[in-house]
Amino acid sequence: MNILTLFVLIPVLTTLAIGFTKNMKQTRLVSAVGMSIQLILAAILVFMYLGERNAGNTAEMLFTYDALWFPSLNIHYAIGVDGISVAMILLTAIVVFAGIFASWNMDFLSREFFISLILLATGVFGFFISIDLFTMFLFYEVAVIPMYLLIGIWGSGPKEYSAMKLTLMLMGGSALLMVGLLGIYFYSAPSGGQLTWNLLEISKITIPIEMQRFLFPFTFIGFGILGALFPFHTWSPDGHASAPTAVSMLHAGVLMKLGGYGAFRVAIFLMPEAAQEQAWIFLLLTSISVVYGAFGAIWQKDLKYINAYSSVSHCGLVLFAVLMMNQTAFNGAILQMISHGLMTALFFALIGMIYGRTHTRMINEMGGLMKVMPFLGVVYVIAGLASLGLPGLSGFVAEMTIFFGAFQHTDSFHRILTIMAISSIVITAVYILRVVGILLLGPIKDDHYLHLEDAKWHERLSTVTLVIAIAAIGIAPLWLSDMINVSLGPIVDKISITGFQFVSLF
Amino acid sequence: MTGTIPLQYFLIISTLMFFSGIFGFLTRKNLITMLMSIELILNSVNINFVAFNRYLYPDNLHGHFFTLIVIAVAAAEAAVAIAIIINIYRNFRSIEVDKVDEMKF
Amino acid sequence: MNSEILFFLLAGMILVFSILTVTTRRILRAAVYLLFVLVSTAGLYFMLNYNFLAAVQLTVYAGGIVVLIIFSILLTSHISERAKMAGKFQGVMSALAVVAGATLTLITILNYSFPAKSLNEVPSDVKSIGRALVSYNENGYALPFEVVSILLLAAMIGAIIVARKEKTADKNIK
Amino acid sequence: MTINDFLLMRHEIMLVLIALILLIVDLNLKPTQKPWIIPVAMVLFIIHIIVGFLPAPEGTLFGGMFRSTPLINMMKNVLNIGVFIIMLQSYTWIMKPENREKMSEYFVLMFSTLAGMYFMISSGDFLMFYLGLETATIPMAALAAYTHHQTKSAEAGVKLILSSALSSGILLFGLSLIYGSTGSIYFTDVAASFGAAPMQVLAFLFFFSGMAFKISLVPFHLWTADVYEGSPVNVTSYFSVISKGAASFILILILYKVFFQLIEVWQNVLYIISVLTMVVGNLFALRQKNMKRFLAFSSIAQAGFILLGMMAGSQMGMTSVIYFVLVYIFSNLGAFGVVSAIEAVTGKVEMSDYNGLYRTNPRLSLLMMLAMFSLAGIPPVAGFFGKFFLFTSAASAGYYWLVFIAVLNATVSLYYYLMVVKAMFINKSDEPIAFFRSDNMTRAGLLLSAVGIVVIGFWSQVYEMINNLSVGLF
Amino acid sequence: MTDYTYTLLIPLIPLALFLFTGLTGHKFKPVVSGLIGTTGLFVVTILSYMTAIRYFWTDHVEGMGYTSLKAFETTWIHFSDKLTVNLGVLIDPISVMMLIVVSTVSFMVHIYSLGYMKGEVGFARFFSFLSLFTFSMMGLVLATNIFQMYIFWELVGVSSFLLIGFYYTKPSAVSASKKAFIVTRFADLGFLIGILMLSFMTDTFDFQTLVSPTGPAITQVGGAAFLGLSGITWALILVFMGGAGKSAMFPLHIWLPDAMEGPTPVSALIHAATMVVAGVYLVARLFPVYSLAAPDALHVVAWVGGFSSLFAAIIACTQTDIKRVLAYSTMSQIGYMMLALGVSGYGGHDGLGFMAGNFHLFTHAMFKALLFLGAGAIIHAVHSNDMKDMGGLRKYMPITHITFLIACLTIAGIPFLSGFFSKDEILTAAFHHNMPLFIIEFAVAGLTAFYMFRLYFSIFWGKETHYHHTPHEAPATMTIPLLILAFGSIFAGYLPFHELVTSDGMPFEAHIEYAVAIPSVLIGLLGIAIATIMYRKQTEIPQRLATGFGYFYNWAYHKFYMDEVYLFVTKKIIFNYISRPVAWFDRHIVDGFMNLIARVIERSAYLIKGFQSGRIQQYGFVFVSGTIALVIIFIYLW
Repeated sequence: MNILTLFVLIPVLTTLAIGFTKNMKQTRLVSAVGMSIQLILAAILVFMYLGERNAGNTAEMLFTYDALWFPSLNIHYAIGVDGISVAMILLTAIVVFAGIFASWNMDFLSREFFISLILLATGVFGFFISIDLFTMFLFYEVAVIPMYLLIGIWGSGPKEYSAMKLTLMLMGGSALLMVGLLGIYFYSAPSGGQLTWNLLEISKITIPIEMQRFLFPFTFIGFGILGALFPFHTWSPDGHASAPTAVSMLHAGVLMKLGGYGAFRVAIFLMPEAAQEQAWIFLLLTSISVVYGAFGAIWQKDLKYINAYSSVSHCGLVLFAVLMMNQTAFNGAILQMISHGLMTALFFALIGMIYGRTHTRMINEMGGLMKVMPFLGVVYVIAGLASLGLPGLSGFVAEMTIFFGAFQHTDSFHRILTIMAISSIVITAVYILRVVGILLLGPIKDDHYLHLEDAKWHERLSTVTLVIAIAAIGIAPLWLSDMINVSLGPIVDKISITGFQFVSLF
Repeated sequence: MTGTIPLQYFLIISTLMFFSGIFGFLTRKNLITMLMSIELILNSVNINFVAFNRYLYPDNLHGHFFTLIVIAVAAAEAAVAIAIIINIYRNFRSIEVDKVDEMKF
Repeated sequence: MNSEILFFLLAGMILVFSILTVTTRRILRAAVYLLFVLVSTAGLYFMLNYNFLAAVQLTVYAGGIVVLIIFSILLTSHISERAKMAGKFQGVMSALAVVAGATLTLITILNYSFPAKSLNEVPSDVKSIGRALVSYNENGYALPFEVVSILLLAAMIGAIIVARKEKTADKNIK
Repeated sequence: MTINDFLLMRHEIMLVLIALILLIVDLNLKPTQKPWIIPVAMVLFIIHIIVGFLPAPEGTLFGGMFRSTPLINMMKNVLNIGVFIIMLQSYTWIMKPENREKMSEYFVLMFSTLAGMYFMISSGDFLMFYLGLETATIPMAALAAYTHHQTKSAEAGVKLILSSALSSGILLFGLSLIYGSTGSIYFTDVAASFGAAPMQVLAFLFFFSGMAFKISLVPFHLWTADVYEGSPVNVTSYFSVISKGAASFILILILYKVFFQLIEVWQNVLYIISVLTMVVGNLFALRQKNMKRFLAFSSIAQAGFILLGMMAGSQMGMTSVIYFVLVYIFSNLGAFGVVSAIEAVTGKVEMSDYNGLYRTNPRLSLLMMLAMFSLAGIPPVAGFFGKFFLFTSAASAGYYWLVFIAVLNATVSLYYYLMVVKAMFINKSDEPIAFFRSDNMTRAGLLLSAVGIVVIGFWSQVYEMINNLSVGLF
Repeated sequence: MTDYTYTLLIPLIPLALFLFTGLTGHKFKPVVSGLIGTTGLFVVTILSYMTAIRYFWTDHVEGMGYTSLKAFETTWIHFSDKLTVNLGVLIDPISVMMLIVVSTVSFMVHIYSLGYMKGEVGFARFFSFLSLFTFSMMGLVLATNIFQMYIFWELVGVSSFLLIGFYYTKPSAVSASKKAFIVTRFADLGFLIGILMLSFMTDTFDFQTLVSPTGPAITQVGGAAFLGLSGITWALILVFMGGAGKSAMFPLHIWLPDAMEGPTPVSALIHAATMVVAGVYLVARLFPVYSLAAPDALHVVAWVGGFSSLFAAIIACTQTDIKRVLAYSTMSQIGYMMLALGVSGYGGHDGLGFMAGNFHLFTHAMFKALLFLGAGAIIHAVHSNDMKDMGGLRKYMPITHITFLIACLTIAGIPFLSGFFSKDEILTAAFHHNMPLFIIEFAVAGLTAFYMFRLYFSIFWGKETHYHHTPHEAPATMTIPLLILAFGSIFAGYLPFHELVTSDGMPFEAHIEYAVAIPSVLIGLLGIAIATIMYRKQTEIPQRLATGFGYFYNWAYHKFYMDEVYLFVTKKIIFNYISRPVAWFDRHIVDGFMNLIARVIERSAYLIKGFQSGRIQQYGFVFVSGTIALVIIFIYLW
C-alpha cells in the first residue's frame, strides 16, 4: 500500500476504533495511539522523501498513486507529495498529536469529540496528499464540517453563533472555490483532449487568459476565506474564541493553512498569468490584513481574540507572500504556514490550559500567573516570542524569508506594501508583550490563583512537542527550507515562462 | 358540416373558455364551484384537440382520443375531488375555500 | 350558412354560460350553467362530425360529472345559499391576470400560421373508433384505454377511502 | 404477448398485478388478519424489484406509445428502491389501529400511482404521458387525505387535487397547442417538426408550468409545503422523492428528446426558474419550525439544483440528474424516515421537539445528521457527490455564475440543515424525546437509507452505470 | 593563518550554560547554577583573551595590517540563489576588542552577581539569562554577516527584555522591559529594512564583501535617489536607526533610563558596557561603507550622536536616581562614540575618529561597568536608588568609595586615566572635522564632570543620613570585580589602540593634541569644582539654581517630556485612535456586514412569507401569473 494512503486510512481506522471504546480513558488512549502512529509515519515520510531526493529522484511528486475513480469525469484518487506537502503533513501530524494531549481530559461526550477531531484531521491529511482537484476539494470540505459540531457542542460562549458563522463563511468560500475548480477542469484541455482534474497535468497547459481572469478571483478568494483574507476573516475571531482548545489548535494551526496552501497550489500555480495581473488587488487586501490584524489584536481583551487577530495578521502574511510570486516569497509562505501553525497551536493549547484553571480568558482579570504556573508561563512567553519573530524560533525564519522575497520586487508599489507588512512585526511585539505583561507578569491579581496547579504531564507533552518543533525550525531551518525550495522549482518555472510584468501602480 | 368557419374561431372560444375557467378558479369561494371551473378548463382543452384534429389533421384521431381520455380523467378527478370535498365538509363544516388555510407560511 | 348560424349560436352560449358559471352567486345555478356549456360543447363536437365524442361528452360529462357535482352541492350547501364572492382586490387582480393571459395567448395563437389541412382523412365513425381503441399498433389506443381503467379503479378506491365514514371519524370534527 | 414484451413492460404489469392481488387478498381477509397484507405486499414488491433488475431489453410497444430502454428501466429501478424503503418505514404508522382498516388501500393506491409514474416515464406520446401523470396524481390526493379525521390531511388532499387539476389543465392546453402545431402526439413526430415559433414556445411554457408544478419549482410550488405538512409522513416522503423523481425523469427525457430544438428557450427558462426555486425554497425553509414543512421547503430548494443538471443538455447532465435523484431519494428518505419514526411513536414533529435527541436516541440522530449533511452536500456522504456532479454539468455548459449562485444557496441551505443538527446535538432539552426502539421493519428502512447515503457517493460504479445509460440531446 | 575554530566555543559555552541552567536550574541549590555559570564565563574569558593575544600579537606579522578572517562558517538558510545566510565567527580587530569587553565585563558581573543576587528568588534563572545574554552578545560580536548580526541583535534584545523584567512581579519592571523591547524593536524595523535594501543592492550579507573597498556596496553605489539621497544612503541611515535604538540615541533613548528597573549587575553588563554599544559596533562594522559610499549617512550619525550626548548630559544633571544618572551618562558617552565615528574619515590618520570611537567604547565599558557595579554595591547597602536617601557613605564603604571615585575621575577626563585618552582623541577628531560638534562636545565634557561629581558627592559626602540599617561594605564577591574594573579603568588608556583598531586595519601615528587636551581637562576640572561647591556640603545652591533655571530645569528634570510624547503616541494615538477604531471597525463594519447579510436573508424570508398564505386561490394566482410572466419574458421580451 502506498504510504500516503495510510495517512487517510489510519485516522479513519482510529475513528472506527474509537467507536468501540467504552469510556473516556479508552477513547483517549486509542486516539493517542492512532495519532502517535500518524506522527511517526509523518517522520518516516520525511526521511523517505529526503532519501528519495538524495537518491536523485527528481520527479515533481513522489510516492504517487493514481486510481481511476469516476472514469467518465476523469476523476482520480490521485495522491503524491512534494517537499511542500511533506512539510505540511509533518505540521499536521505534530499539531494533531499535540491536540489530542491538550484535550486529554475531555470528559463530555469524549468519543464523539475525538471522532470529530480525528475526522477533521483526516480531511486535512487527505487535502495535503491530493493532487486531484476533486479529491482535494472533497477532503477540504471534510475538514471544514466537523468544526461545526466541535465548536457547537464542546465550545464555550456564544458557541452556536460562532460555529454557524464559521461554517457558513467557510462554505461560502467553498462556493467560490467550486466555481473556480470547475472552470479549471473545463479548461484543462484547451487544445482538445481529455479534461483532467490532475494538478500536474493541468500545470502543463495554459488556461486561456480570459478564463483565468474570471476564475482566479474565485479560486483565490475561495481559498483565501479559509486563510483569513481581509475582509472575509471575521469568522476567525468568533470561531476561535468559542472553540474548545484542541479545535482551536487544529483549526488555526492546520485548517487555516489549507487556505494558503490551496491558494498557492491551485490558484497561483495553475493560473499564474491572471495571478500576476490581479495580484495587486489581493496584495492590497493581504497587506491590510497583516497590519489590520495586528492592530485589531492590540485592543482585544480576550486571549483567544488576541490570538485570532494575530492569526489574521500572520495568515495574511502567508497570502501576501504567495502573491509576491517568486521563489523566496513562496518558500517564506510555506515556512510561515508551518511556523504559524505550530505557534498558534501552542498558543491555543496554552490558552486552553490557562482557561481551564482560571475559568476566564479576560486578560485584565488575570495577572502574575508566571508565579503560580511557571511552566505554562515560560512556554507562553516562548510562544509569544515565536509569534513576534524572535530569531531561533520558527516565526523569524518564515517572516524573514517572506520579507526578502517580497523585497525582490523593485517597484514602489510592492516596496511600500512590503514595508507595511514588515512594520507589523513591531505591532506584533506590542500586543504580545502587552499580553505577557498583563497575564503572566506583575503581581497576582486574585488570591484564588495562588492554588492553581502547573501543567500536568499530558499538557507538558503537548506543549513541549510544539516548542521543540518551533525551536527546531527556528534554529536549523536549512533542511526544511531546502526541501521546500527544491519542490518550488517546477512551480517557479511554470510561472516564469509566462513572462508577464507586474502591474505597477506608481 | 363546419362550412366556412375558420379554425381560429374555435381557438378563440376555447381560449376564452379556458381563461374564464381560470378566472373562476381564482375567484370562486366555494370548493365545488372551483371544481366546476376546472371542468371548464378541461373542456376548453377538449375543444382545442377536437378542432385541431378535424381542421388540420384528419389523417389521425389523436385529438379525438385525447379528448376521450381527458373526459375520463376528468371524471376520475371529479370523483376524487368531490370525495375530498365531502371530507373537508365533514372536517370543517364548510366548503368555503378561505376556511381551508390551516397550514400556511 | 346554417352551420355558421349554429356555430355562432353554440359559441355564444358557450361563452356566455362559461362566464356565468364563474360569476353567478348561486352555486346551483352555476352547475346548471356549466351543464349548458358542456351541452353546447357537445353541439360543437356534433358540428365537427365527432358524433361518438359528442355522445360521450353528453353522457359522461353532462350526465355523470354534473350530476355528481349537483349532488355534492346539495349535500354540502343549502339550495338558496348564495356563494360569497371574492374580495375586490382578489377579483381585480385575477381579472387582470386572466385578461392579460387571454390576450397574450390569443395574439400568439392567432399569429401562428397553422399547417394546411392534411389530405388523407381517416373515418371517424364508431366502427373505426372502436377498432382504434383496441388496436395496439401505431395509432391504436389500447394502452391508454387500459391505463385509464387503472386510473378509474384507483380513483374509485381513493374516493372510497376518503369519503368512507369511520367509527373514529367523528371524534375530531370541529 | 411475448416474453420480450413482458420484459419491456414488466414494471407496470407487475405493479398492476400486485395491486390486484392485494385487493383480492384483502377481500378474503378478516379484519383481524389485516396485517397479513404487509408481508404479502413486501414479498410481492421484492419480487417486483428483482424482476426489475433483470436485463433490460430496448424497444417500443403499442405502436410507440410505450417504450423502454435500459435508461428508463434504470430510472424505474431507482424509484423502486425508494418505494421499498418507504414501505419499510411506514410499517409503524400503518400498524396504528386507525390505519389498519385501510392498509391494503394504502398499498394499492401507492402501487397504482407508481404504475402511473412508470407509464409516464415510459410514455412514447403525450397521451400516455398525460395519462400517466394523472394516474400518478389523482390517487395521490386520496393518499394525502388518507387520515381523514385530521383536518390537515383533508386540507392537504383538497389543495393537492385542486392545484394539480389547475396545473394539468394548463399543461393540457399546452399539449393541445403542441398537437395543433405538429399534428401528432408521438414524441418522435413532435420532435421532428417542433420549432421555436412563438406559439410553440407558448405551448412549451404551458407544458413546462404543469411539469414545474409536479417537481414543485417556484413559482409553481406553493401547494408543496401545505400538502407535505398535511399528509401522513410516509405519503409525504413518497411525494417528495418518488413523485418528484419520476417527474424530473420524464421532464429531462422530454426536454432532451422532444424539445431539443427549443434548447435556447428552455435553458433560459430553467436558469430563471432554478435561481428562483433555490432562493425562495431556501428562504422559506429558513423559517420553518415543523419538520415536515421544513423538509418540504428543503425539497423545493433541492429541485432547483436538479434543474442545473438538466440545463446542461448533455449526457453528463442527464447522468447527474439521475444520480442526484438517486442520492436524494436516500437522503430524503433518511430524513423522512427519522421524522416518521418519531412521529409514529411520539406524535412530535416540531423541530424544537428534537432538542437533545442525541442523548436519548443517538442512532436516529446520527442518521438524521447524515441525511442533513447529504442534503446539504457535505462530503463524504453521497449528497456531496450528487451536488458536485450537478454543478459540474452546469459548468460544462458554461453556467459558472449559476453554479456560483447555486453553491451560495447550498451554503444558505446548510444553515437550516445545521439547525436540525444543532437541535439534536447541541440544544439542551428538559424533556427530550424518550428513548424508543422502532420495529424491525422501520429499522431496516432506516438502515437501508443510511447505507445508501454513505455508500453511493464513494461507489463510483453507480455513477458510471448511470452514465453509460444516459443520453444527451439528439 | 592560524586556526581560530576554537572561538566557536566562545558563544557556544554560554549557550550550553543557558540551556543547562535554564532547564535544570531548579533541580540544584541556586548557588550551584551561579558557580557553574561563573566557571563557564571564566573559560570564555580565557578564550577571549587568548584570541586577542594571538590575533593582535602572537600571530600578527609586524608592519602588516590586521585582516579579518572567518574562523568558522556554516549555511543557515538560503533566501534565494544569491542571498544565503551563514552563521559563523568573524575575527577582526573590532570583534576581538569587543570579545575582550564582553567577556571581561560579563565575567565581572557574574562574580559580582554571586554576591549581589544572593538569596534572591530566581537566582538560577538570573544566571541562565546572563548566559543567554552573553551568548547572544558574543554571536552579535562575532557575526560574519549583517544578517547574523540581526539575528543576534534580536536575541540580545530579548535577553535584555528578560533581564530588565527579572523582577517580574514588579509592575514598573514589567513595563520597563516592555518599553525597552518595543522601542528597540521599532528601531530594528529600520535596521531590517536597511538590511533588505543593502542586501538587495549588493546581493550579499557578508561583512567582508560589504566593507571591502572594492566590494559591490562601495563601488556600485546603487539604488535610485529618493529625497535627494542615494539608495545606499537611505539603507545605511535605516541601519543606523537600528543602531540608534539599541544604543539609546535620541529620540529612541527613552527605554534606557527605565531599563534601570533591572537588577544592577544587569545594568552594568547590558545597559552600560555591552549591549548599548552594539549600535556603535554596528556602525563601526560597516564603517567603510558609511565612509566611502554614504558620507551623508555618516553625518546623520555624527549629529545624532552629538545631540544625544548633550541632551543626555543636561538631563543627567537633574536626576536624583543614581542609576538613572548613570543611564543618561551612558547615553551621553555613547553619543560621544557615535560622534567620533561620524566625524571620522577612512584610512590613516583620517580614521582617527573611528579609532577614538572604539577606544572610548573600550574604556567606557570599564569605567561605566565599574560605576554601575559601585552603584549596585551602594544600593545593596542602603536599599534605595535615590541619592536623597544617601550621603556620607564614604565612611561605611571605603572600597566602593575609592573605586567609584576612580571611575568618576576617569569619566571626567582627568589626565592619565583611561577616559582622558579616549575622550581626547574624540575631541581631536571632532575639532578637525566638524567645529560645531566639537563645541557641543566640549560643553558636554564639562557637564559630564559636573554631574558625575554631583553624584559622587551626594552619595559619599553631603548630608549625614540616618540609615535604618547601618550600611556596610559589600562582600568580597562584589568588591573584587570593583577593584579589577578600577584597574582596567585606570590603565586601559595605555593600550595602543591606534595600532590595533583602525578604520582600514593599518596602524597610524596618534598623539595627544594639546590645543584640545588642555581646554578639555580644564573644563572637566571646572565641572568638578562647581560640583564640589554645590554638593560637597549640603547647601542651598542647587535649590536656588533649580528655581533660577525655572522652566529649563523642569524640562530637563522631566527628561524634556520625551516619555510623555511617547506615551501620547502609543497610548493615545496607537491605542485609541488606531487600534480601537480598527477593532471597532472589524466588529461592527466588516463583521457587521457579514451579519447584515444574514439578517437581510432572514428578513427577506420573513417578508415573502405572505406568498405562502395557505389559500389555494392565491397559489393558483401565483401559478397563473408565473406562467404568464414566463410567456411575456420568453415570447415578447427575449
